[in-house]
This record gives sequence, structure tokens and C-alpha cells, in this order.
Amino acid sequence: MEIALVLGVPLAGALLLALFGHRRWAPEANAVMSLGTLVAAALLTARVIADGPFAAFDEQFFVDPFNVFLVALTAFVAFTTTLFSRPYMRTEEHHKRLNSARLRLYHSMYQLFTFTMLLTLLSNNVGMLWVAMEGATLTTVLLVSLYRTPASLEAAWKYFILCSVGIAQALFGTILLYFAAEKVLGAGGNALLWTHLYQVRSDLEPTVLSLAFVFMLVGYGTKVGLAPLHNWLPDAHAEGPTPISAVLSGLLLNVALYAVVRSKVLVDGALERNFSGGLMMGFGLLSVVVAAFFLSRQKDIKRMFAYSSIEHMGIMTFAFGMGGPVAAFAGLLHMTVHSLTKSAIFFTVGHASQACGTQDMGAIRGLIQQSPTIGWGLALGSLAILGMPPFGVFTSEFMVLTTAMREHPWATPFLLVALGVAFAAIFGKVQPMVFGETTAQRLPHPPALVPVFVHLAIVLMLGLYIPPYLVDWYRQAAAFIG
Amino acid sequence: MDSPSLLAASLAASIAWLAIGLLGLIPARESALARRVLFPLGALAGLALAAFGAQAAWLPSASLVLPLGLPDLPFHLRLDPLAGFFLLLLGSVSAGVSVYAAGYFRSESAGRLGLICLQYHVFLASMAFVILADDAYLFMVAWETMALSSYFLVTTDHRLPAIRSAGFLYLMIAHLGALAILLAFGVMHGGEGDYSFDALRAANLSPFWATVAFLLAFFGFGAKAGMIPLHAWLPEAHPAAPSPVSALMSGVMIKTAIYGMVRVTYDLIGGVRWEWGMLVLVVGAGTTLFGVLYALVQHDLKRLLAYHSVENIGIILLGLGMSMVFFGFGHPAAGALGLIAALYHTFNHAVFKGLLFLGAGSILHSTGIRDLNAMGGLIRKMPIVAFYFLVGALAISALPPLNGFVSEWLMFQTALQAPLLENGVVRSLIPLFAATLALAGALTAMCFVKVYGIAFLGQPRERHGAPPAAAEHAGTDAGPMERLGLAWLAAGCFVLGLFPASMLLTLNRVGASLTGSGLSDEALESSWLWLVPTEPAKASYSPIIFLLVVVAVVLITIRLVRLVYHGRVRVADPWDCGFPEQTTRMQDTADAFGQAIGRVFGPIYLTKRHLPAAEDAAPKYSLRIEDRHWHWVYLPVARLTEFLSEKVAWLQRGRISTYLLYSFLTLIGLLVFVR
Amino acid sequence: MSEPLSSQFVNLLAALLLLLAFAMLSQRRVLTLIKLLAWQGAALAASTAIVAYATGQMHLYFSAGLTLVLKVILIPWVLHRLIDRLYIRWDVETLINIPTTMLTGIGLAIFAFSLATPISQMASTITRSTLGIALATVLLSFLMMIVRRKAVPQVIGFLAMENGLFFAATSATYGMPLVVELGVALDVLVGTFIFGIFFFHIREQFDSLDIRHMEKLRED
Amino acid sequence: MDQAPGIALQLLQSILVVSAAPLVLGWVNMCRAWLQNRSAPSIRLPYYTLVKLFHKDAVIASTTSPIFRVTPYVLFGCMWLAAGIVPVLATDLPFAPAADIIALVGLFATARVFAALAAMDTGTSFGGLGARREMLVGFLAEPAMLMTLFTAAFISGSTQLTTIVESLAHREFAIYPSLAFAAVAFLMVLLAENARIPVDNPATHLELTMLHEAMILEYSARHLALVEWAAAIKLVVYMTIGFALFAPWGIAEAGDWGAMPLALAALAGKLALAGAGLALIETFLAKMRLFLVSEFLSGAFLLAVLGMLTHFLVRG
Repeated sequence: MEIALVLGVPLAGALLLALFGHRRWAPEANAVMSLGTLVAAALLTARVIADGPFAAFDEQFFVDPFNVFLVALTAFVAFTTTLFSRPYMRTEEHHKRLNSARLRLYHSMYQLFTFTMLLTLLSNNVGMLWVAMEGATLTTVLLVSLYRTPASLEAAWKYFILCSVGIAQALFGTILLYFAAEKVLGAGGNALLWTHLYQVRSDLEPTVLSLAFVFMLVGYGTKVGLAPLHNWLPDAHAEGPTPISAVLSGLLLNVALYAVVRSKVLVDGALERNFSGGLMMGFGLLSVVVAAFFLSRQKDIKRMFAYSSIEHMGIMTFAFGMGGPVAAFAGLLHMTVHSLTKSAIFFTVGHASQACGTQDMGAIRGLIQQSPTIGWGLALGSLAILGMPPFGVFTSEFMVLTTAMREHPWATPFLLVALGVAFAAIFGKVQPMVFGETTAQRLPHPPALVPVFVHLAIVLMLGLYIPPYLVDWYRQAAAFIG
Repeated sequence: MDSPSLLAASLAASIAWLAIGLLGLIPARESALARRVLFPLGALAGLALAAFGAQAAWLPSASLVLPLGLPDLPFHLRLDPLAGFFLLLLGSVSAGVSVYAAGYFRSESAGRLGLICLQYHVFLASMAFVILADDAYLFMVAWETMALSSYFLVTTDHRLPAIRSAGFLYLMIAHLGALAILLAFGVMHGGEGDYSFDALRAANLSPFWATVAFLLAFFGFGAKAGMIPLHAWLPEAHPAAPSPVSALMSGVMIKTAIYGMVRVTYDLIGGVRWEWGMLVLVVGAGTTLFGVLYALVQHDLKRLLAYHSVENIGIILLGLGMSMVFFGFGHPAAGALGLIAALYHTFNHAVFKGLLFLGAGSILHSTGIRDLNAMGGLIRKMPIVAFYFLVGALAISALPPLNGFVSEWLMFQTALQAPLLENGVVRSLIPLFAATLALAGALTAMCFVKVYGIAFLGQPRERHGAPPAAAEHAGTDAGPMERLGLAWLAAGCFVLGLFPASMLLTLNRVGASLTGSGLSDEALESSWLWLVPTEPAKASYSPIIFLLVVVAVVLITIRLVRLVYHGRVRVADPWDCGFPEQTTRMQDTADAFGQAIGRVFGPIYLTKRHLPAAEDAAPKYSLRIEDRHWHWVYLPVARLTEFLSEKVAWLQRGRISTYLLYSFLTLIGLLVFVR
Repeated sequence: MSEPLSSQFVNLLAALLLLLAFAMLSQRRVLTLIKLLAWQGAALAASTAIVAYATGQMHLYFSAGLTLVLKVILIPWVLHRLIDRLYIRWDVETLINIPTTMLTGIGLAIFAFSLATPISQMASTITRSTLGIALATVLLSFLMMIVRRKAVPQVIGFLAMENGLFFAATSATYGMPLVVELGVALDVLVGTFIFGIFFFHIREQFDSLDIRHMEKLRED
Repeated sequence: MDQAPGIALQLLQSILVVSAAPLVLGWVNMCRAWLQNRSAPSIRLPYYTLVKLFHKDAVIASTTSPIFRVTPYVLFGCMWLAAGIVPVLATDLPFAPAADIIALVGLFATARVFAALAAMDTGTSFGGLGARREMLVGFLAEPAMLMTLFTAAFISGSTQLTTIVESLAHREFAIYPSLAFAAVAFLMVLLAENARIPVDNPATHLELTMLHEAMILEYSARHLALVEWAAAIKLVVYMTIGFALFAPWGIAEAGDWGAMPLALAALAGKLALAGAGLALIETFLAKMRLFLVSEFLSGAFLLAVLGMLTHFLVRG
């Protein structure tokens, strides 16, 4: 029931806004629908906490600690993003960068995008998971090109082609998985149901599964943004509207990583050696290092934070690759805090670039003077994302680094160099934007900074104290990821 | 109080700091709240903390676990003698600085002062938590919070580009160091994911991993302490910060790095090796000499003081290094002496460097200048500051009977234990480090003659024809709160200098609790008047008697002179060998004072000199001395990073076919790998 | 002949599929490319139908019908309309010359066969020997996307890749569960429409569908 | 009060050094005059000078602060104290443990710092110049002195001068190569610290060369008298330190009052010899360029460190 609600509300929202998305009250409606989704997700979460994992609708959907936590996170960030998008999109309209027809597309697609992400997370059918994931690409590709500028079109085209091709590989992987499962579970719908696959995972054919994992890793990994499959990511983040960058970075990447981790769990059951873990660690490490060195070359503020997302997805992938209760816990925590922090950063970045009229970091100066909240938001957010305690990003990095030092000491020099370079790059660019003499103008609509500080407050809290129920939640999910 | 309640009280004092900081955010129309109430309250909390710490040094250790932090690793707190000693340092120095700050920030607007108040007290509290932390996570959180809050304090005047870049450099190096420390904790792990210090202590490391852990920790803490070549942030950040903050950073914050080094090396890793000690000694000697030599050629007062902090960190490292060598070779009594000397110097430096930075702050506040070349004759405008500054200057120059001398004396005594060592090479090297220390001490004296002579004595200097800035602006001496802060720290210089025996006993207890061995019984039995590191026949020093005799002799002299002398005095213009037309521009400048040293130690400096030509209509002489480490370490690293990032950018050439090719090749590569 | 007739038919159609993939790789004209795509779809539909007949699986009939409607009729028609509207009939340029591409393609096909052989031996389906061909088709389409310089052939390559995937599904496992097939088909359809929209937007902005114009976003 | 004789001795010894210091200075000047074929002034000339200065009116520069007026007393007091610490006649000095060789060096450093500060206090070009040069000499001389003392400390295992003397005087005769190095270094330091040729020329006020004299240009009358007197004491103290380290024969032991006359005679003899030697050096050497001074003193520092190393290398 709650599942239907979680999926139904955004779908209804998409329909509603497809009809009325150009009205004056559309931004509010968007926020209300997202709030509805959040409430539904909260109900779902409450039920999982009370009753434990369950499946529904002929086992096509299921909820366990792993995905319910992502559902809650997704619904929450999707909601706060609508709060941010309200003044942001109005300002964009005010600046004549968008017209009402585009806004209708935007609002409708935003809801549909939320829907596809939630569908990906909740789907028990590995095939449907693929379908929903491709759906997420389709819904966002038009949002990336919303401004219809040459750059945005180029970005959207690359996003579309690369992700579609990538995800086609994941379909091949899914077919191979089905092929292996069919032998154990018999033909038909059950052989693609994750809950069933999980139960028989040790009986699945290892050769096939290792091949399947390669295809799925390349496929979903493209969406995660793992180097060298990441090339679409900075373009799409930089050229789309900022709320979309926020949800892409904060949510979509998580969802894609979720798919990778789900595949990994199955493969680990079938294979003796830590095949999938090794691959993920390799890709994770490569992404971290590559992204770090890219960071220092950036001029566009959103592009820079997009690379930072690649870096952090690399850290998570590395953490999940290492496996074990601590690393998996760290990976999950990092998903949470990265999602919250990065979206908060994009909120402030959005307002900052509107206030200065550009995304060029060389022209954004002295935010703290024009608007202390934007300035502090950006400064604290950046410091948080760079792993400065007492923010929660540090917590997970602490666990990842210490575990790595214990189990894979060879990897730590790379991490050390990458984190250092990333720090120099991002902080060196953020500091002059925040401090100094200002170039910012007053915004026509007061910026929505409540979401920023709510996100940062949660991240701060997670750095100092993780509530017990959240710990249980992470632990159960981590135990299951292994 | 017993030790658990002391720990709880210390925790309460630290939390009080946090609370005071938050109170600063209360919107106020005037800055009076923060100035009149909050900063003095912070000083009281500091005093309380110092009292708790002093008691804790004599009690068994106590621990506490807070229900915060990681699920597997809640916040552990522990108050043992070492932590007690550093709390004493933090509390007592910060008390003086807070009182001073209450007077110093008088011209800030309310909003800004509120923010400063928050950052300042968070900074203090985080230092307290660094000292109290008993697990890797809380330690790191407090450590980085300390860096972060001090970064914001450094960039208080963020409109100046130089201050921004100083802040950036500071936080950058601090963060790199923190990562190294984090990895050091990672190496020291004891069991699955348990990073409480108890677990780290229990962990049994192989010599290789113990050395890796030590090197990482040494790098990480060294970055914060300001040892070469990681010191570059220090002379940039300390001048940039408001003076009370500089005093805290130089006085206390870099000492937390010493705390970390001692904690990790002696306590957590344990089993100190003499090779580590040699490394520390070599780095320490380099840091000492380099710091003082660069200090000598500075003309920005706060920058000069910052380079002296580098030097003093080097001196502390020399003490630590000698201690480690002695422990490594199995001479615990001499090792304990070295540790005591290092810790004593840590405290001393905190007190006199705090005092000097506050004095510099008063000058800056009163005259608006930091450039020594523009100062002069301040002793007449601000006699009280001049007096306290003199105390600080004499103390840092290691002149008896003030406190700087005591710790250097202890260092020399440690070095004189060298004949105990069996290894011939090490044995003959230790005296070399003592020679370094002696040289540095004499150079420091030279430098402070320069500082004091140029800033406070003589006449106000003209600068490029403009009216003497110092004379024009300097109207006022420090206000009452500022005076109180200065007096507190100056008193500290005297107390630590005149009553070293009780401090020695306290530190002996600290060392014994860490290493299980202390000084010989003979050393401990001597009375409070005498400082006896080994046995009375070998070495002793009694500052009180020393001072009394000096004072007595001077008084007798004055009395005797009075007997024969009639007492007539005439005041006249200076004679100056009979040269006519004296102007104030003919006085020595700071640059001139450093120039001789620049010549003697030429190759150490990167000197850029511009000499005017003979027929130049408007002759101009300029001299810029740069830190060679920029060219040796920092710029190559920056260039390497840039080079690599250029190469990496090649991945992203904008062509979609290439991107598809990457995916394709990745896929094919992995498939080949799987087969 | 130990293998049943249906199996032989399927093998024949698989060979045709591979041949078509190679043909597409070497084809320079857009219109012919679309025709080849339609033919590929037809072969796919036919083989699915034969498998359905041979195994009596009803959902495969449905799948065959879906393929026929979507890939033989609807999508080629849409593409036709598009290039009519956009006036792009001219020859297709490639980045690498065609013989080199073909040689690479042959290498890929061999690689795909060697990769698929151990797996197809585990399969129990009558069509198992065609898995290698399916993989080869996927990889060849991938190669085609890499070497093409214009937007439309790239999309055609993508659609050909989808064909290969469908073929893989039928050959290895007699097709995916129906709901998944439907979902995938929906995605492909929506994707094609979005591609269509994109063609217009790109054309509007760049006056050309040459993707060389879209190399501005880069690190320099 | 078994320490009473010790205290009395200590007082006696320090008063002896203080009062005899101008005499030694006079002796050195006399010897030098003889060596230079001049007719010698009276050996009591320094006393006459002091008396004369004490009776003049003091002139104080208007630009100075109290530091300027305090410094002569501080200098004098420091030197007096030093005279009390060094075992000149006997090793039985109850106050000696209050300050060992390190403190002694610290005492000299304090005096130097005050002298330099007072010089800068005048705000004149020569004052600053003198202070700078003095510190330039000091920063090398001071560690060299310390290292010299350390060599002796390593040999005797103590930093107490009294213990060092007892230990050195009572060891069976042995040649210490390390002490030879130390002795040369000490001699160089002595010349530099007491503003003697070749480092400085106490007899000139030539602005290009003067070091010590440049610092005290503004002093007059009683202040000047105290400064000059302190300088004379310093010379004697340095000489007696040298005797204690390198020629400790004849210094009376604790409680041995009978040896006192002998000690007094030995001291007089040694001072006379040393004064003559000093005059000889000053006659044969010429003053160095300022920047050669730093090389000269680096040499002293190096020799002192070498002496210390030699101690370890030779021992084992």
C-alpha cells in the first residue's frame, strides 16, 4: 500500500504538472507533490521499521533496509530540491532564460524523474530495475537540454548516447543473469526477482555471473560516473538547470550505484574469490584519482562540483568494493552525506551563479558580503564535501581510510594524493568566491536557503552522532551487502 | 577532587567554551556583550581548566565515554597526567589571551565580533577536546575543527588577498597533515575497527609498521607544528590573524601538535626506536636554525615572531629527539630528562610567545603598523607594553633567570648525558645538536635585540619621506584589559623561570606515567629552590638565588655609587661622535640589522636585491628575501600536480566517439580479464 | 542432421543478423542504413517467431509481434520521416576508413564467439549457438556508433544494438519475462522519439547533424 | 653555620676580582706599551680614570629611556656575580651551585643584550651600528664559549665549575687533545668577547671599525665608569675561567685555608702571564675587517665543536 503511494504520488504529480506545469502555482504544486512523496516514503519507512522487510504486488516490489533508506533519502532530497527550485526557476524565468512551456516540461519531468528513481529502488525485478533506470535517463535528458543552448544540447546528447549505450550493456548483463538464474529457478518471472535470486545466489553459475557482472558494472557504472566512463557527467551537470544538477548528483548517481551493489551481492554469492570487490575497488580508486586531477582545471563552478561527485562516487565504490561491515557501513553513510551535502552545495551554487550572472568561477567573488547565507552555505558545504570534520563526510572517509589502511594499504597513497589534490583544487577556488570584494547582485526572488542549512545541519549531526535507528538500519543493510 | 570528577569538570569547562561561543551569536546592537562578558567568561573557563589540569597531573588517569560519535567508536575521553599538563598550558595561556581579547576587539562591529567570539571559543574548545580525546575519531574531529575554526579566524580580514592566500595555504597544509595522521591511526589499528586509544595501545605492531605509523604521525603533526619544510603556512597565517588569535595559534595550537607527537610516539606506538629520534633531531636542528635565520631578516613584526615559533618548535623537537634516542638505547633517566626538557620548553614557549604576540597586537592596535622599519621609540608612548614586551624578549632569548633559560638549560643537560650512549656515531652527534641549540639561542638574542631596539627604543622612523607613522598614530598605551592579559603572561614567564623545581616534578610525573620511568631519586629529592636534573654534584641551577644575588649586587652597586657620586645629571642631545645633523632616518633599520646575517649565511636565503645606479635621479634600494623552501618543495609539487592534471585532461577532449571508445575498450578489457 | 529444422532456421537467421550488422558497419548511405535496420528487425522477429513455434511459448509470439511492429515498421518509419523532414540523405562519413573498421569488426566477432562458447554450452535452448552472434552484433553496433560522425547513424547503431540484445535474450533464454520486454520496448520507443526531438533541436542550433560541432564541452 | 667560611670566601673572592680588575687592565696596557716601545703609563691609570669619571657630571642624551640608565648597573652587577661564581682562589663556593657554566654564559649574554639595547636606545646611527656589530660577534662567540665549556664538562661529567676544577686538577696528568682544541677556541672567544685586537680595538673611535666603543659612545661620568669597570672585570673573569679550565693548578680546595696564600700567588702569577700574553697578541696581530670577524669566530665555534667531538672519538 505504502509502495503504491510512494510510486503513485510522483506519477500523479507528473500527470498533473504535465497539464498545469506552466501555471503560476506550479512550483508550489511541485513542492506539494514532492512533500506527498516524502510523507509516503516516511510511512513506508515506518512500516519497514515496524514490520521488517517485505515484498508486495506479486513480489514485483520489495523493501529491505538497503533500499528503504535510499527511498527515504531520495524522497527527502527530491522534496528539498523543489523548495530550492521554486525561487530558482522563478528567477530564471525573470531573467528570460526560460518560458512557461519549458517550465511545464521541467515540472512534469521532475516528478517523473522522481518516480523512475523510486521505481528503480523499489523494484524487485532486476529487469524492471533496468527499465526504470533507462527511464530515469530519458526523463532527465530533456531537462539537461532545457535551456536549448548549443552547450546544453551537446551535453544532453552526450548524456543520452553515453548512458543509453552504457545501460544497454547492463541489459546484456541482466540477460546473462536471467540465463544463469533460469537454470536454478526455472523460466518465468521469478527468475528475475531479486529476492529469489538472493536466496539461490550460491547456486548460480559463476562463469556466467562474472561475465554478467562485467556488463552490469560497465552499464550501471556509466551512470555512476566511474572513470573512464564518466565523460557525460560533468557536461550534464554543468549545462542543466541547477535543481537538476542537484538531484543528478545527489540522487541519480546513488541509485545507479545501488544497482551496481545489488549486482555485486549476487555475484559475491556465486564466486569464491573477491572478484567483484576487486573490480569495484579498482574503478573506485581510478575515479577518485582522475576526478581529483580534473578538479584543479575547472573554471565552471557546477562542472567542478560535478567532478567532485565523480570523486565521491569513486570513494563509495571503493568502500563497497572493500566490503566488510565497516566499509559497507561507510559506503552507505557516504551515500547519505554526499547526497545531502552535494545537493546543498548545488543549491548555493545555483543562487550564487544567479547572483553573479555567471557560472564562471573567475567572476564570482565575495558572496559572503552580498549574502552571508549563500556565502557561508557555499563555504561550509565545500568544506564538508572536502571531508572536514565535524561534518559527516569525514565520518565515512575516516572509516574508509582506516579500513583501507588495515586491509589494502597499497591503496592509501592514491587516496591520500587524490584527497589532497581535491582539497587544494576545490578549496582554492571556493575561497575567493566566498571571500573578498563582491561581484554579486541582489536576487529578484529571495533565495531558498533553508534546505541548504537543513542539509548541512543533518550532515553535521551525522558527523558527531548517528542516531541508533539509523545505525541499525545501516548495519542491517551493510550486513546484507557484505 | 578525584580524577573522574576532574575529567567531568574539564569536559564541563570545554563545553562552557562552546556555549560561550554560541552566545556570541545572539544578535546584539553593541559589541559590549561579547567584550565585557563573554571573553572574560572564556578566560575564567580557561583558568578553571588550568586548575583541573594541574591537579590531574598528579592523579591517576580517568576515562569517560560519551554517547556520541561513531556507533562502534563512541567518543572516549581520558584525563591522564600528559593531558593534564597540556590542559594546564591551554587553560593558563588562553586565560591571558581571552582577557586581552576582551580589550583588543574594541573597534569591531557587533556582528563581526559575535562571529569572532564563536570561532574563537570553538577554537579553544576544540583544542581542549584534542587533548582530552581518547580515540582516533574524536581526536580527528577535534583536530580538524581546530584547524577549521582557526582558519576562519585567520581570514577575519578576508578582503585582503594576502590574507586569503595565507588562509588557503594554512588550511591546505593542515588538511594534508590531518590525512597523514588519520592514516597513522589506521596503521596502528588494534583489532577489527576499534580505534580507541586503548586498543591502539594494545596493538602489537611489527617494527616496519610501527615505523610507518611513526613517520606518518611525524609528518602529520609536523605539518601542524610548523617543522621544515612544512612550515610555509606559519609565517603567512600568524601575521594574518588578529593578534590574540596569533597568540593562541603560536602559543597553544602548534603545541597540540607536540602533544600529538608525544601521545602517539610514547603512548600509542610505544617502544620508541633511536632511529626515530635521530630523524627528529635532524629535522629539529634544521627547523631551529632555519627558523631563527629567517626570523632575523624579517621586518614584519608578526612574521618575525612566527618564524621564531618555527625555531622554537625545532628546539622542542631537539629535546624530543634526544629523549627518543636515549629511550631507544635504553637509558630511561636521560630519556625522561629530554622529554621533560621538551615539554618544559613547550610550556615556556606558549607563555612567552603568547606574550610577544599580544605585545605585537598592542603595537598594531595603537599604531596600525607591523613593519619594524616604520617603528621606533614606542617605549615612550606605550611604556607598559614596552615593559611586558621586554620580559617576553628576554625570556625567548633564553636569558636567566626567566623561563626560556630553564628549558634550554635542561636541554643542554640532556645533551650532556651523551656519554651514556654506546653507539659511537650517535654519541658524537648529540653534542652537535647541542651546538645547534647554542647557536640558535645566541641568534635569538640578536634578533630580539633588533626587535626591541628598533620597535621600542630609539626614535620614530620616517618612511619614504612620509611623517613617521609610529609617532603620528601612537597615542595610547594598552587598555586595562589588555594590560591584565599581558601581565598574566609576563608573570608566567617569571613563575616558570623562578620556580622550575615544582614544574620539573610535575613533568617528571607526566613522563613517568607515559614511559614508566622518570628522573633519578637524587634529582627528585632536592628542595624547591634547586633545579637538579641528575645529581647535585653534576649540575644544578637555582634561579631564585641567582635573581636575588643579581638584584642584591645591582642594589649594592647603586648604593656604592651614590656614596661617591654627587648625582648631578644633565640632559642633552646625543653626542654621536660629534656628527652634526642627526635625523631619525640615520638610525639602523630592521633590514640593516638583518643584513649582516644575510651576508654571513648568504646561501640559505634567496635574496633579491636591487641596487640603485650611481647616476640614478631617484635612487631606490630594495631587498626581498624569500623562503627557499618555496622553490625546493612547494613549487615543484604544484608544478607536478599541474602537469598531471594536464595529462588527465586529455581524457576529456569533447569528442563523443572517443568517449564511446573508452566505454568500449573498458568493456573489452574487462571481458578479456574475466576470461 | 541431428539438430531440428527450427534450430537450423534460427541459425540461418542469426547468420543473416550478423551479416546485416557487418553491412551496416560498411554502409555509407543513411537511407540504406535504415533499410538494413528494418531488415535486421525483420530477421529478429522471424527468429523469435520460429523459436516460439518450436517451443510453444506464447509470450514469444507476442514478443515477435512487438518486434515486428516496433522495429520493422514504426521506428524505421519514424526515422524515414525524420530524414525527410531534415533533408539528410547524403552519404555518411566515418572517422576511420571502412576496411579498417571491417577488419576490427571481424576481430570483434571472433572475440565474441570465443567468449560466448563456454556459456552457450551451458544453455539448454535450441538456439544456444546463436549467443555468440548476438554478442557480436552488440559489439559491432557499438563499433559503428564509435566510428560514425553524424547523429542519425549513431542512433541507428544504438537501435541495432538493441536488436542484438533482444536476439541475445531470445537465443539464450527464450526471451525475458513479458513485463520486462514490454518495459524495454517502451524505453526504446520513447528513446527514439526523444532522439527525434533532439535531431530538430540540434539542427536548429548547429545547422547540421554533424556531431563534430558538439565538441565544445571539453577540458583544455 | 658551617657554610659561613665559604660565604666569606666567596665575598672576599668577588671583591678581590672587582677591585683588582682595573689593575689587570693597567698591567695589560703597560705590557703593550713596552712591547710597542712606548713609555708605559702607570699601572694605576685605570683607577685614576675611574675616579675621574665618578666625579664628573653625567650627561644623558635626551632621546633615551630608562633602559639606558639602568644598563651600566646591570652590566656591573652581572660581571660582579660572574666573578663570584668562578673559582678564582678556591673551589669552596656555597653559591656556585646556583649557577653553572650554562648560567654563566647566560649571564654574559644578559649583559650583552642590555648593552646592545642601551646602545640602540640612544637612537643614533653609531649606537645602532655598535649594537648590531656587538650582537654579530656575540652570536658566534657565545655558542663557541658554551661548547668550550662543554668539552670540559664532558671530561669531568659535570657542569659545575667547581666540580670541573676539582676533577681537572686532581686527575693524574694526561693530555687531552680535546682540551687543546678547546683552549684555542677559548682564546679566540676571549679576544672577541673583550673587544680585543684582532676583533676590536679598544683604543680607537674610528667609526668604520669600532664595535664595543660604538655602543658606549653616549655614556659619560659614572655610567661610563661602571661600563668600563665592568669591561675590566669581564676580562679578568674570562682569564680566570681560562685558568680554571686549562690551568687549574694552585686553586685551593674546599676548607683548605692553608692553601690560600699559595692560591693567591698562583693567581697573581697566572694573571700577570696572561696579561702579558694578551699584550703580545695585541701587538703582533692587526685588526680584522668586520666580516672577517664572523669567519674568525666561526673558526672558534668549529674548533670548540671539534674539541667536543674529539673527546668522544678519542675516548672510544
